[in-house]
Amino acid sequence: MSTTKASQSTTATASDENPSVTGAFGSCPLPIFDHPNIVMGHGSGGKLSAELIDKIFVQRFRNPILDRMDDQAVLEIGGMRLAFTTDSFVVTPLFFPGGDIGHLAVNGTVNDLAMCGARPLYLSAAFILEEGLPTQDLARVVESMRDAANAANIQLVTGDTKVVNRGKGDKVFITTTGIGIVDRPTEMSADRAQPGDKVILSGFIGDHGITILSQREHLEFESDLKSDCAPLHSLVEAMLNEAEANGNIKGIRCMRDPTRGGVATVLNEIARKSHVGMRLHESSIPVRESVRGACEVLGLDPLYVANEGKLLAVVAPQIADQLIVRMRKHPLGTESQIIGEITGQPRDMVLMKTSIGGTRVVDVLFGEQMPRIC
Amino acid sequence: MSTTKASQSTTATASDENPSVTGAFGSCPLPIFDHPNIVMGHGSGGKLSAELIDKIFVQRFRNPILDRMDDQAVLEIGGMRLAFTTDSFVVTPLFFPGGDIGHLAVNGTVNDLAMCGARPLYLSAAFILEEGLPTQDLARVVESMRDAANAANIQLVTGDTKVVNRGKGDKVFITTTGIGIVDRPTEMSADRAQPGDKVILSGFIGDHGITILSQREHLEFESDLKSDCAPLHSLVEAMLNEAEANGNIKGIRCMRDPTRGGVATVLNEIARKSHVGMRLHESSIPVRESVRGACEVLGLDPLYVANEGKLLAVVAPQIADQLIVRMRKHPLGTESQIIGEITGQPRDMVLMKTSIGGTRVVDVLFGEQMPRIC
Amino acid sequence: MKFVDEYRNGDIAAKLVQKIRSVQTKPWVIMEVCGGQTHSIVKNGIDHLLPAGIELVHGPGCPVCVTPLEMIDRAHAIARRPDTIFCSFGDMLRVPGTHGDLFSIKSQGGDVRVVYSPLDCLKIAQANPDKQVVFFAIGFETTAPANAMLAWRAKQQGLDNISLLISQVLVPPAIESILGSPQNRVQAFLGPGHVCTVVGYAEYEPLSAHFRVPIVVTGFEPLDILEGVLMAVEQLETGRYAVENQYSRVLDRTGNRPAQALIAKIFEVSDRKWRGVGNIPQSGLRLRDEFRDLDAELRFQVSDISTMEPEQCIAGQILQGIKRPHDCPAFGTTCTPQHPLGATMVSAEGACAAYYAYGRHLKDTDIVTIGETSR
Amino acid sequence: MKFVDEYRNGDIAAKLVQKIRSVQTKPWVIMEVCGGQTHSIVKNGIDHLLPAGIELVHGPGCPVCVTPLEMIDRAHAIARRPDTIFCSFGDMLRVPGTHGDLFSIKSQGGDVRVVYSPLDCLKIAQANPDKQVVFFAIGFETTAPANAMLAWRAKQQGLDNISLLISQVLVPPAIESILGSPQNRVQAFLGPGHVCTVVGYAEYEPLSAHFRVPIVVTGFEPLDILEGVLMAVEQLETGRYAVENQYSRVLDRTGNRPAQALIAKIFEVSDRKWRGVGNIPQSGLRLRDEFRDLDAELRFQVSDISTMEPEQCIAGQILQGIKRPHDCPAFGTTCTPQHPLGATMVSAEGACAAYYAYGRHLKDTDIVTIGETSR
Amino acid sequence: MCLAIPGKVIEIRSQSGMRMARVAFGGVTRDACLEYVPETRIGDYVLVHVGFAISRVDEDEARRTYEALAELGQLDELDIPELREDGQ
Amino acid sequence: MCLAIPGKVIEIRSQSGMRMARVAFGGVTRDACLEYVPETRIGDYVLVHVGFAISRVDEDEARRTYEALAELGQLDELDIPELREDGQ
Ligand code: SF4
Ligand code: SF4
Ligand SMILES: [Mg+2]
Ligand SMILES: [Mg+2]
Ligand SMILES: [Mg+2]
Ligand SMILES: [Mg+2]
Ligand SMILES: [Mg+2]
Ligand SMILES: [Mg+2]
Ligand SMILES: [Mg+2]
Ligand SMILES: [Mg+2]
Ligand SMILES: [Mg+2]
Ligand SMILES: [Mg+2]
Repeated sequence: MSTTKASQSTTATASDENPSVTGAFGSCPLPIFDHPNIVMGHGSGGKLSAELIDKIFVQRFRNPILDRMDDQAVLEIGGMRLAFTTDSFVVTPLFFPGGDIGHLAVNGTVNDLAMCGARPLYLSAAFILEEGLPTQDLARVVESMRDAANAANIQLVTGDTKVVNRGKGDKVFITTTGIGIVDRPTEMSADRAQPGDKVILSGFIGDHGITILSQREHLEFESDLKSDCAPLHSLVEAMLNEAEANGNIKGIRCMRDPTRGGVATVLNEIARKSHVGMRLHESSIPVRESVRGACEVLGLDPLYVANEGKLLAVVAPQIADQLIVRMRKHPLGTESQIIGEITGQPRDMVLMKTSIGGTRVVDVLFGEQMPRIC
Repeated sequence: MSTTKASQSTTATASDENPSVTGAFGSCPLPIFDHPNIVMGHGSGGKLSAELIDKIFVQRFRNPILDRMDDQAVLEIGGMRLAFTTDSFVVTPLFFPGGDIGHLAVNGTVNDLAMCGARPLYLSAAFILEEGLPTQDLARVVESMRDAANAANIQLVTGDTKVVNRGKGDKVFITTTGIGIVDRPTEMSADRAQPGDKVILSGFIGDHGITILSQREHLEFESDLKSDCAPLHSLVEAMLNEAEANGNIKGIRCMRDPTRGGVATVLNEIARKSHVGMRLHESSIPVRESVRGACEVLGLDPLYVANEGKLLAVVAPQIADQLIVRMRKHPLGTESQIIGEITGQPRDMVLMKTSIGGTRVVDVLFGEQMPRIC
Repeated sequence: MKFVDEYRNGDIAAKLVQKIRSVQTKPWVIMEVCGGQTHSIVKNGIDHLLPAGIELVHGPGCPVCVTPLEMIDRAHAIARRPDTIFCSFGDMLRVPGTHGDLFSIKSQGGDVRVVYSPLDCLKIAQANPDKQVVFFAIGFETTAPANAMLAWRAKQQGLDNISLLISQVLVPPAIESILGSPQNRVQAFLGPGHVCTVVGYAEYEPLSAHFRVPIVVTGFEPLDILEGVLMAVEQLETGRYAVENQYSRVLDRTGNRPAQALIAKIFEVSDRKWRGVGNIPQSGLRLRDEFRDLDAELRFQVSDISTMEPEQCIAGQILQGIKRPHDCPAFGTTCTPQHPLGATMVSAEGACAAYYAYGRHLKDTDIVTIGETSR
Repeated sequence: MKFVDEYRNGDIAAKLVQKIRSVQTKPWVIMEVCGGQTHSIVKNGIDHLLPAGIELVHGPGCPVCVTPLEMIDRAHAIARRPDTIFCSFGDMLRVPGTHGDLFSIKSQGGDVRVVYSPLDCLKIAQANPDKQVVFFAIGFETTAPANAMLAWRAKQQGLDNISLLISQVLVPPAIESILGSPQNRVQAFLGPGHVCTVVGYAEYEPLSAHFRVPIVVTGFEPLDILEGVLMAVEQLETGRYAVENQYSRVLDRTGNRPAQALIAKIFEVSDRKWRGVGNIPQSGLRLRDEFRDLDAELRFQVSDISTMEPEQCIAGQILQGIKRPHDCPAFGTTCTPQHPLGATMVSAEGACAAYYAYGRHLKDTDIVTIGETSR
Repeated sequence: MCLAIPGKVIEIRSQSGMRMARVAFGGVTRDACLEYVPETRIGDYVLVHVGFAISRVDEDEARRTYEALAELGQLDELDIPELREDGQ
Repeated sequence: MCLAIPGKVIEIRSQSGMRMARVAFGGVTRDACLEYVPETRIGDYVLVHVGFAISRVDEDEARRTYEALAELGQLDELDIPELREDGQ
């Protein structure tokens, strides 16, 4: 039994030799601290997260699979390639327009399996319930998980339930873990982007993050926005079929779902792992009017806002256009766009041509985006 | 690809046609309610847990693997039998004599893999951190996980980290999920116990639960007690070797680690799933003086107290004595005992011959054991 | 454990059973008064060891069972208050009131805490000066010294954020009520060893004499109970009736004087309602006037508690050993441990709950027979 | 979005750049005063579009950068109080004080809340009558009406659990200080459009006249900024100096009278210290005597705050456009965005932080060149 | 300093003595205080900073100045701006 | 009612004016209040209920009565108790 490739769900690894670029457009004040305590930013998907994961986890567990740091591990067991991924879901509120925590917990794991080209097979779910949670809410969440699992054709086969004292949890936390099988000769990995490759985005960005934000009571936004939460496995399948039909399945270099940390964070990860540059075109990135409106008012950048039903792919230029055509026929890919390309220089960085023709650096944030006055 | 057997981590399924026996020796007042909210008892491993799992989860996910309700699913993928199990760990305090939450999180999952005869291979870990957690505490927990993973020869290959606001979590919650391979012709399952089989217990009971309890400030117990937290895979391996050497690997009917809910809960599960009776001998069940002392003072029954490094096995009578000999040579099995036997009647129940020669029913509790005055 | 293990010796138990068998010539109904004894009997399977002619009936000595539903509802109303930390022995948490139990109140945000000792409330009150700390002071005479000490120390330390919700009951009036009933079946009592540790057993002597009934003050370990039964049977068989002390290593006729003194200083005897039985005159304790400001009932005016026990429930007669659970039409149908209607189904030591556990299975098979013969 | 999208038109931007290029004959140093303009410039890459001879220097208009370290430490001391809910705009949470930032204080149990509007504090104070709600009222003239309204409403509604920790600064004295320096390099200003929306631009006229410097009050969208630069260059090239209004759709010479009225009712002009620059006379606002009881500085006596900016830091000169980050020996070595030593490294709009982002990479490759030519 | 965004007033009401508006920004709406722009009517655009309308956008002036800008955009189609060669 | 367990007094001290003991039960120790058994010395066994010692165990009496019981145990080795035939 050997191990080919694998990785851990995280965003970027900021190593000490490679001090990061300060986001030219980030939250206003951005210093990092060597925090003696966990702060919210450690869960943001940004540099603080990466630093924590690197210093606390990766340095202690060092092994070739974990070191790959993808959103899923790909294990070779008995000649089969199995994908294995885990995520905890802690969203507030539990129910939001377009979905709920159960939906999210199934689709998030389905998507992490899909992103390495795996067919989702089996799911486990571990629940941490806060004393006082209305049982009916739990039932709704579980029904939603069932529907999501059925839709993604994944089977929930094992689980666990713990209860914590009131005030020691937050209604429901769900950890889902998925197993899938990689049964095509794909070679998808964040270190395979090459100069000349195209960057594909499957649709509007920021819907999930802004939907959640607008549900927080003190912000009091109203909109018809919905989370984009959806299972991407069939869109991925369509893409793999198209690439295969073009005799170039290896032309799909890598895929990622830009969840926590958003498009900017994921693309920076790919740039660094592949040791290439990337140039995006702001005007080709689809953002809904409501997401833009909320972002303008709060001073947020949609490039850093979470999505739960979008994928980014780096693909060979020869198949990019065919993939776009195919993706647009899929209900989850109707707004697919080529949003940029891989460049040779400057390595490890993402630049963006702005709508007015300027250029800026698109870096990873340190922590969470905060509403700004300035 | 097909699916042979699997199950979900839980304790007992109390169905409506089969109203449960009131624990003859349980907490004093024992009514169940159709709780509109989650109460602590839903996480106790007792009847409330079983009811919740049945009503909320199993009834919604109905599938042949999940319906087995073991502590792990066994999946047949491409001709291989893989074990798959998940558990969330929420212990307070994080650090306790004999271990910590990290130790527990790795060994708990290693043990659930081992209990179906699987060799542990890969592990995922998902962390939910509460804002304010000292980073050093997290580092200690992670180091402990590394050591436990190394000791159990399991590789951590993927993970996730989320941070929740202060007051919305409890320092650290860890969900581990394990994959193992069942590469011997074992047939272990809780429904395979047969009249005449022997019940084996690998050592002293209640150490873990009482250690944790004695750390709770308002109880203020002192003792030299330590959690028994340990990985059982090598003890299981020794047992399988012994059974194989006796040409009777199928003589090991099933194994369980009596964690939450204790020995009583696990044995009731086996009795019900196998539709057999069981008779225990109180005098053969090893309980340390300190565990007994604490239980006497608080009015608790060690049969319901959690263990984290013990196993129960139901085995064919032909190999029981050889297994005991072999187990006693293993450092984690030196106190192994035959504690009872499977009977034909009364079905679905566990009886116990008490030390003074009486007989009592050993039922599943409704919720948590509470300190009693009476 | 010294003074524990010796009294769980199976060989001696067997001899005691044999002795009982050899002494007994006709059937006898003996009530163990105390729920702790019931517990020990069930836990050790003692009832299955005794000769068939010895019928042990469970007495009213379970403070959880006899606490009136109104008092439980009152406790729950106080526990729901946002400014309150409600402290209780673990036993009471699962007892249902009209609207759920303390566990559900906790799950809905009530600050409900399990304490091991009433003294723990002092620390809680000191640490939470902005909260009202209320202790649910239930119990028989055994627990009275502990509850009295809490009141005394709270007063002495000037902790004005402590109060006690009191449901203290006394055993002798309950025994008198049982024996005074025309339907009484009980022929002898195992007296409550830990109650008598505190109060002694002198006050049981007039009861024994007046009702011509043997009372053997008995301990809680299996050998204690078997010896208590033996002593009771010996009196019954010889036509004697006296108060005898099986539990002499722990108690004497006078009991614990310092404890009695503090109880008398804090409490005075009063009428009390017993769940399932109704009011029994002079059967409980209440705070004396000097300590009434510690009375949670007065401090928190909980209005409009009216509860109704279901009509068909015969728990009162069961608690007095007059009827048996099978005689109740609700037993096992509308009344189960999951959904108890009355006092004796509420607690595991309650007779209805205990019978339910066995009764169901006895339809098919006799647990005891099988437990023994399939060896 | 109307009034937003039009001003992000790439074609028009290209024409504006072309126009600037055609007008410009020599190099000019222009300071955009406001951090919001800096933000827009960086976000849209405007600096990379301009002809090489137009040097944009970042002004002092970032309230986060210029809030003195003592004030930040004072804020942190108050936020650590257990009885306090500390409310702040999101920008301030990550600004380090001597011992960590508001995020770490929150992680250690401080009740720190991000508000979108000062008015949110009213609701928080009403919902938490037993807590002190403190608002960190930072900002320039633009934010003053909002902060003033909070004070006014708190007083009117009798909410005595609200107070404001005030760090309000004014732009003209800062411009005066920049222009008054013998080392001044700035030849023209893009005036702060949103500040002038509130106060108008009449008070900029004497400055322009006295220092003979063009001031173009400018908006924040890319086309606004490019047009503002064009208008400034046109003045510079023709030797004119006047206050001009590029942002006429939003503001006029007089500004917002009702806002000015409430500001004057609540606040009075006072000296203020600017981080990195030091004290500037009459450069800030403080509460008038009638509202001093709302002053968190007085309500919470925070003792013994003494902070020291590192000696080598030249942030003051950088904020005034006199020196550039490369001139600082700490730049990129002991001072980085992860561990900022001074004001201009604290915020993303600070000049040191912005230069750090680019400077590192410019050693190897020119981002702009590559960004453009590898198309 | 001073992030402020124009939005369209779609509803006006009085709330505990303050004049408040519902303002639409792209596809989302949020409340803003109208006390500083008392002349505002439904349909107007206001510039909002930290929950306060601080100015009413003058639509005529906006049209006038934007048209001037747009004209600039139509002139000189041939003259594509050259690229800078360095980042100074 | 009335769970009470004998334990051995291993330490006695005064704590905020109350006489308190550390009591060993099997392998664990816990505090108990000694106010009601003032005569207690280290080494004594006390019966503890809800954190209070309510009695000192009389070791002589215990030995005497236990010996009587134990003697019973040695008599009559032959006579193994018969099993009941029903659960009544
Ligand atoms: S079975 Fe229920 S209703 Fe009947 S007497 Fe017992 S407690 Fe009352
Ligand atoms: S680099 Fe740091 S130390 Fe140097 S001027 Fe800038 S902020 Fe000050
Ligand atoms: Mg993840
Ligand atoms: Mg993952
Ligand atoms: Mg993921
Ligand atoms: Mg992912
Ligand atoms: Mg800014
Ligand atoms: Mg489990
Ligand atoms: Mg498991
Ligand atoms: Mg387990
Ligand atoms: Mg298990
Ligand atoms: Mg009891």
